[in-house]
Amino acid sequence: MTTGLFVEQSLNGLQLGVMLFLVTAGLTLVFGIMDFINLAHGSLFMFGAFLAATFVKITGIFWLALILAVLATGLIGFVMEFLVLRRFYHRSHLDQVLLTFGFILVFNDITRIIWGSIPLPMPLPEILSMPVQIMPGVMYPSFRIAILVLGLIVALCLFLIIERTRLGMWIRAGASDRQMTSALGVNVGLVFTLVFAAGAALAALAGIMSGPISAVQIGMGEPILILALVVTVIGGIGSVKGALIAAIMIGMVDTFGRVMFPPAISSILIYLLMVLILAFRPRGLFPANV
Amino acid sequence: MTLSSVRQLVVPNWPVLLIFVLLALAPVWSMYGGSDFTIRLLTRALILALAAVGLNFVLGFGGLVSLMHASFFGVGAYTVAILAHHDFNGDTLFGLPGTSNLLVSGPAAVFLALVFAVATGALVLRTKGAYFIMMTLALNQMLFFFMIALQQYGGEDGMQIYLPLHLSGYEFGSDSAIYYTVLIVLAFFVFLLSRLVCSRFGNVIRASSENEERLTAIGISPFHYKLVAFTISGAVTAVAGVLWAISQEYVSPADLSWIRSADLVVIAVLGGLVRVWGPLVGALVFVLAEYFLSDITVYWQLVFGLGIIAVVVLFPGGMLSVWATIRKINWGRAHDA
Amino acid sequence: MTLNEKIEKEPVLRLAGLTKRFGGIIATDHLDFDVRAGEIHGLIGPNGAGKSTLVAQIQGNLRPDEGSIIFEGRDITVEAPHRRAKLGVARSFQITSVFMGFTMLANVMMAVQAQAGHSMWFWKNTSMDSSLIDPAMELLELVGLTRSAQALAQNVSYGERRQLELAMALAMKPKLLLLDEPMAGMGRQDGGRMISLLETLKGRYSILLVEHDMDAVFTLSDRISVLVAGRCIATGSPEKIKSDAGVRDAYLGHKST
Amino acid sequence: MKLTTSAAAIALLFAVTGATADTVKIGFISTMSGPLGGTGNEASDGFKLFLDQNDGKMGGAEVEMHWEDDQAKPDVSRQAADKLISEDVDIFTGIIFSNVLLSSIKPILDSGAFYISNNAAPSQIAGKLCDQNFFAVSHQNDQLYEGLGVYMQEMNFDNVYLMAPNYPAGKDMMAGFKRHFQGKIAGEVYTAFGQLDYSAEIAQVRAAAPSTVVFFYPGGMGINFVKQYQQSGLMGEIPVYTGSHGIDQSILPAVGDAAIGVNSGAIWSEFGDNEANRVFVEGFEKAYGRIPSPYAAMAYDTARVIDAALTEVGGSIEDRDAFRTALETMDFSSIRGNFKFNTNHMPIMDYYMTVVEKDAQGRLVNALKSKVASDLEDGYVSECKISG
Amino acid sequence: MSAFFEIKNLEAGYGNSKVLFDVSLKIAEGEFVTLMGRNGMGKSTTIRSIMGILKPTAGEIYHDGTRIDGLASHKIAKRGIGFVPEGRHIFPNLSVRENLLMAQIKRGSANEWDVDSVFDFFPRLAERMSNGGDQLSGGEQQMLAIGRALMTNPYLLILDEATEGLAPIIRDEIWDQLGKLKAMGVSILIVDKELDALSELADHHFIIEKGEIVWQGDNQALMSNPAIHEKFLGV
Repeated sequence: MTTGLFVEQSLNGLQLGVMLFLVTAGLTLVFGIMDFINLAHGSLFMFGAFLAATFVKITGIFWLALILAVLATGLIGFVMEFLVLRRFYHRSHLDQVLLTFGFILVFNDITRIIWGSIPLPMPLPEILSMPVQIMPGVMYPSFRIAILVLGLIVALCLFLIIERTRLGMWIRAGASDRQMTSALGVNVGLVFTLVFAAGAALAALAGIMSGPISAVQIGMGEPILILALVVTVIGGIGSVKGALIAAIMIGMVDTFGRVMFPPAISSILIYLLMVLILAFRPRGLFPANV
Repeated sequence: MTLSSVRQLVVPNWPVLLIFVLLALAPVWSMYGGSDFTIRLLTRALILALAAVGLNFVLGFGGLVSLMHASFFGVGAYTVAILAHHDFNGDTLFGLPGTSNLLVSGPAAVFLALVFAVATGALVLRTKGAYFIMMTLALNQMLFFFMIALQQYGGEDGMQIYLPLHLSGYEFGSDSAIYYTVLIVLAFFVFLLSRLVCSRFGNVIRASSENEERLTAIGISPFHYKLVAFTISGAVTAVAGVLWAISQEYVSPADLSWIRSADLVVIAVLGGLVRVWGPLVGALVFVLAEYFLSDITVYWQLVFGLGIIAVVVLFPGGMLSVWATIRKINWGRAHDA
Repeated sequence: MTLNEKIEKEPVLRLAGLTKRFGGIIATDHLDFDVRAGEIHGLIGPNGAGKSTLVAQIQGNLRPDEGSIIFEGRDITVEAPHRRAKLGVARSFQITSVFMGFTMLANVMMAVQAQAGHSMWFWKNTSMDSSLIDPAMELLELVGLTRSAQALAQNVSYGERRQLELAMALAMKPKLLLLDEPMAGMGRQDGGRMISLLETLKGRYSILLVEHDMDAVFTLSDRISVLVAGRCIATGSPEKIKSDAGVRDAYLGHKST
Repeated sequence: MKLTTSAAAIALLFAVTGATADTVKIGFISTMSGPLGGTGNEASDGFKLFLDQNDGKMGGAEVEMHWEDDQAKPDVSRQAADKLISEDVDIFTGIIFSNVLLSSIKPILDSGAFYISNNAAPSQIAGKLCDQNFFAVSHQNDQLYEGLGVYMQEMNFDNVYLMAPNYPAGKDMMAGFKRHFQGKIAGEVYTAFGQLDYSAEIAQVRAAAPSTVVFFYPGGMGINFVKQYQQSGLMGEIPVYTGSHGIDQSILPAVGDAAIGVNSGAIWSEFGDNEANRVFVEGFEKAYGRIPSPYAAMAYDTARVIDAALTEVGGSIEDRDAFRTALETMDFSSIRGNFKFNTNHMPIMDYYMTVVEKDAQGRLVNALKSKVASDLEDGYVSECKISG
Repeated sequence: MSAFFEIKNLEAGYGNSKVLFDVSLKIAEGEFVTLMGRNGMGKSTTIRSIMGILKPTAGEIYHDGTRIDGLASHKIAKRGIGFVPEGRHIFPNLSVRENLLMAQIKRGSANEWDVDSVFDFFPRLAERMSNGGDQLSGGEQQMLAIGRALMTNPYLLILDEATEGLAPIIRDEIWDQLGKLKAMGVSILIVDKELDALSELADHHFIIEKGEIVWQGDNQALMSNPAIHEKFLGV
C-alpha cells in the first residue's frame, strides 16, 4: 500500500467512523439518559433522508432542505416521545424493544404510502460536487470532507453542552435520579422530550448527509441501526466520547478489513471486534457514569 | 396415575390442554371444509412456537433477551440440510458420508447446537442487560454473514433438500404427518420445560433473573446454571430448526437472520413470558395475523406494527394478560400508580 | 472440643493486615481484627470509615490489595463469594436484597436449596418438596413471618423484608453471620423486634454486626470495634468503648450518650 | 409428491372437475414490500399492463390472477406458493430473487403447475436440476453479463476490473462475463452483500489503474456504488460497464445525473425497434407515467409468452403436455427481437449495449448504442437432461 | 400570623393501599416545625405529597394562599419549597459544584444563596468542590443535599430524616447549621427521630399516627408530656 493510498483509506475509515458517530450520538444519548432502547432510531434516519430529498426537490437548495428536514424530524421525535415513548421509560428493555420494533414496521409502511417504493434521488449540493486534491495524487470527494467536519463539530458541541452547560447538568442529573431532579425545580419531562427530539434531529442529520452518497430507500435505517447499536455498546452506553472513539474504530477496522481480508471475514470483522471487546470489558470501553 | 394427580395436571393447565386438543383436531377440520394449506400454515406456526418456547426458557424465566436464537434455529436446519446435501451428491463431509436419515442428522443437529450454545453462551453470559442483547445480536450476524459467504452450501441462495428426509426408512407421506410430528414434539418440549421451570434448577434460573447478587450471597454462582439453561434453550430451538428443514425442504441464511431472532422475541412477548406455553399463543397470533393481514392489504405491516404497539401499550403482560386486564376493567379497580 | 476451647484456639474470622485502596483513597488500612466463635461483634464508625468495604471484602465481592482473611483457620482471601457462602459466611444486605418476585417461602426455600447443594435437579417439582419446604417454614417461624409465607416479597413491608433477609441468612447454617445495618430504616418498634430477635441468636451464631443504631450495638454486642478511616482505633467491651476518649472525639461526640 | 390424505385427494378431484376450459389461474408471487419492493411492483405493473391491454384475457381464456407478496423472504414465498398450490393455480410467475425462487420451486413443480420465470433463473435450474415445467422468458442469470463479455472481447478490452457482491448471483454474473471475455483481469473484488460504503474499494480501483471497471450491484447497492464512484472523480477517468438490469429505470432516477456515462449491456431496450415493444413502452408510460424498467418489460414479455402458448392450445391448459409443447415449439416474437426457448427452457436471445444519457425531455435513459450479440445461449444447456 | 403554608385534610396512598387518611398542618413564616411519629405512619408519604412526587387523592395544600397540590414536582420547587430527601439523593455523576449549580433558582432579591455562599455555610464542601457526588462521605453528602436545596432559595425548607445514618459527631454539626438557618428566617419542616436536638430548635410539633395527625403543640407542651413520647414515638 502506497502512502497516498494509505492516507486515502485512513480518510475513508475516519469519514465512515464520523458518519457512524452522527447516527449513534442520538441513540446513545437516549439510551444512556432515559435508559430507553430506541430501535426506531433507524426510521428517524430514514425520515431525515426522505424529507431532505423532498425538500431538495421543492426548494432546490440542499442546505435549506437540510435545515428543514432536521427540524421536521426533530418535531416527529418530539411528538413520538410526548405521545408514546415517555410512558415506557420505566418499563423493561424488552417492552421497549418490542414497542420500537412495532414503530419500525409502521414507519416503513408510512414511508411507502407517502413516497412509494422506488428509491428517491438526492443530488450533491453544487458547491461540494467536485473532488478536491488533498495531497499529490490523492483526490477526495469534497462532500465526504464536509461530513467529516460536520461530524466533528457535532461531537464538540455535544461535549460542551453536556459537560459545560446547566442544561447538560440537568440532563445528567435527570438521568441518574429523575424524581430528585424534578423536586429541585427542573422540568425533567421537558428536558427528556428535548433530548429525544435532539436525538431524532441528529439521526435525521446523519440520514441527510448519507443521502447524496447512498440510496434513499425504504429500510435504509435498519443496517445502519445495527451498526449504531454496535458502536453504542462498544463505546459504553450513554457515553458520547465512547461513541466517537468506537465509531472511528469501527470505521477504520471496517475500511481496512475490507481491503485486506476476503469478504467472508471482513463482513464479520466488526462483530468480532465487538464480541472481543465486550468479552474483556463487559460494559464497553467507556462505561458512562449514569 | 391416580385421580388426584390427573386433576393436578389438568385443572391448572386447562387452557393449554384445550389449545392442544383443538390443534390435534385441525387436520380433521381441514379435511371437511378447510384446505391442505391450513395445515401447512399451522405447521409453520407450531415450528415457530417451538423455537420461541425454547427462547422463552431463557427470556421469560432467565430474563435474558437473546437476539441470537435464530442462529440455533439455523444450526438445526442447516445441519440436516447439509447432511442431506452430501447424501444427494454422494460425497463426504470431513470423511463422513452424508445422510437423509433424521435419526442420524436430527441428533447430530442437536449435538452441534449444544456445542455452539456452550461456546457462545460462555462468551455472551459474561455481559448483562443491553450489552447481552447486543452481544447476541452480533453473534447472530456473524453466523448469518458466514452462511452467506459459504458458497458450497448455496450462500445467499440457500439449499434445497432434494432427497426425501426419513426416519430410517419411514418417510413423512403427507403434510398431516409432518404436522402431527411437529405437534407431538412441541407438546413434549412444553411438558418437559414446564417440569424444568418448577424444579430446583428452574428456581435457580428464575432467581438469577431476579437478583444475581443475592444468589451469589447464598452460595450459588449463577453463571454455570445460566450456561446450562442457555444450552437447553438453544437445543430446543435447534429442534425447531430440524422440523423446519423437514417441513420446508429448503434452508437459507434468511432463516437465521436477526429479523427471525426478533420475530421469536416478538412471538414470546406477544404470548406472554410467564407461561412455558405462552409462545404457542404468540406464534398462532403472529402467523395468522401476518397471513390474514397480508391478504387484506399490501400495507399489512402498518397494521401489524400498530397491533404490536397496541399490545405493548395496553397489555404489558402479553396476550395472556388480556383476560386479566379486561377483568380488572370490569371490576372498576383503579390501576396502580 | 468445647465451645470455650474453640474460642481460645482460633477465632472464626481473623483479618490480618487487610488493605484496600481505591485510587488514592485507602478504604481499609492494614486492618487486624477478629470475630470469636459465638460472639456478637459490633462494628461502628462514621460513614465513609470503610465498614461496607470491609464487609464486601469478607463476603468476597471485593478483593483486598494486601493482607489475608482467615475463616475457621482457612485462608479465603481469594475465594469466590459463592464459595465463601458455601463455607458458611452469610450476609444480610445493607439495602434489602431478596428475590422480589418470589414468595417469602420461596425466598427461604431458595436459600435452603443452595445450602443443600442439589441445584442441578431438573425434574422434581419444588412446590411439593418437603425437604425444602419444612426447613424453610421453620425458619420463617423463627423470625416471625409464618403468617406472610405466601405473600410476594415485593408486597410486604420493609421491616418484614429485613426479617426475611435474616431468615435466608440463617437458612445457610452460617458459621459467621455478617449483618450489615439490620436496623437501618426501621422504626423503633420494628427495630425493637429485630433486637430481641437477634438476642435469641446470641451464643448460637458468630455475628459481625455493622450498625449505626447505638442502642442496638451497645445492647447486643459482646465486643465492639470502632473503625475510623480504614483503621481500627479501639476494640473492647461496650463499657470500655463508651468511655474511650479517642472514640468520643472521632465518632460518638460529647453530647450523645 | 405423495398425497396420502383423502383431503388432498378430494381437493385434487375438485380441481380437475372445477376448472372450466376457458379459465386459467395464474399465481404472481413477487416482492412488493420492503426495501426491494420496487422491483416486484415494476414487474406486476408490466404484467398488469398486458392484461389491461387484452381485456384480462390470454389466448382467449379468462385469466384469474392471484397476487402474493413474498417480502423477499424465502419462507414467506414458500407459504404463498403452498397457498396457491392448494388453490390449484396452473401457472406461477413473478419471483424476482433467486433465493426466494429456490425455496418455492420444488413444491410448485411437484404440484404439476408451470413456472414461467420473468426474472430469476439460477444456474442449477438451467443445468443439472432443470425441469420440464420450468421456463425462463427473461434470461438465465449468467446471461445478463455474457453479452457484455462477448462485446468486450470483440472490442479488445484489456485490464478490466471486476466488482460484485459476494453472493451466488454475483459470482454467476462474473462467471458469465468471464465465459466470453479472455482479456486481462486487473482485479476481481467481491464485497459484502448489502454494503453501504464503497470508498475503500474505489480507492483500490484508483490505485490499480485498470482500463475499465465492470460491476454488478443490484438495487440499493448499485445506487450507492455509482453515486460514490462518480463523486470520487473516477467516472471521467476509468469508464464503468455493467450488465443488463445494472442501471435500469428502477434505480436510475435515484442515482440521478451521477449515472450519466455508465455503459450497460441489455437484453432489452426501451428503444428497441419493433411494434410489440412500442405498444409496451408507450402503453406503460401512459398507464404509469414513467419509463418501464427491464423488470416490467420481462414481466410483460412473460405475459405475452403465456398468451401465445395459450392461443396455440386454444385457451385451455388442461392438457399440460400440449401446453408445454406449445411453449417449446411456438413461433414467438419478443419485444426484444429474436427469441426462442432452448432445450433447457432458457431463452436464446440477442444482446445490446446502452449508455446512460438525458433524453429530449431531460429524463435519464439507457440510450441504445448497438446490438452486440445474436442468438446468445446460456452456459448450462449441456448439463440439462429434460426427460419428456 | 397568617398561615403561609397549610395542609388541609390530606389523603394519599400507593395503589390500593391508603397511607394518609387525614393530615392537616400549618406552618407560619419563619417557623421551625417538626413532623414526628413511628415508622410507617405516613411521614415520608406526607412529604412526598407536598413535593408533588405523589399525587394526593383528597385534601388541599396551600402555599402563600395558592393551592399547590396536584402541581408537577418541578413547579412546586419553583414556587419556593426546598427539599432535602431521605437518603440524600446526591447526583453521583455530577461534581459537588455541579450538584449545587444545577439546582439554582434566582428569585431576584438581595442576599440570595449562590455557590459561594453555600460553600461559606458548609466549608467542608468547598474543599471537595470538584469531587464527584459519589466520592463524598455520608456527612458531606447530607451537607450537600441541604446546600443544594438552599440553592433553590426556598421560602420553606423540608428535610426528611436529615441525620439518619450519620455519626453522632456529624449530626451535631448539622443541627448547628440548621439552627443558623432558622436564625436567618428560613421556615423549616423537618422529619427526624432525634427528640433531644429537635426540642432545642423547634417551635411547633406535629405527631402523625396511622396517617392522621394525632397531636400537635409547642415545644414546652411536648417536653412536659412524657406520655406522648411513650405512646406515639416509642421512646
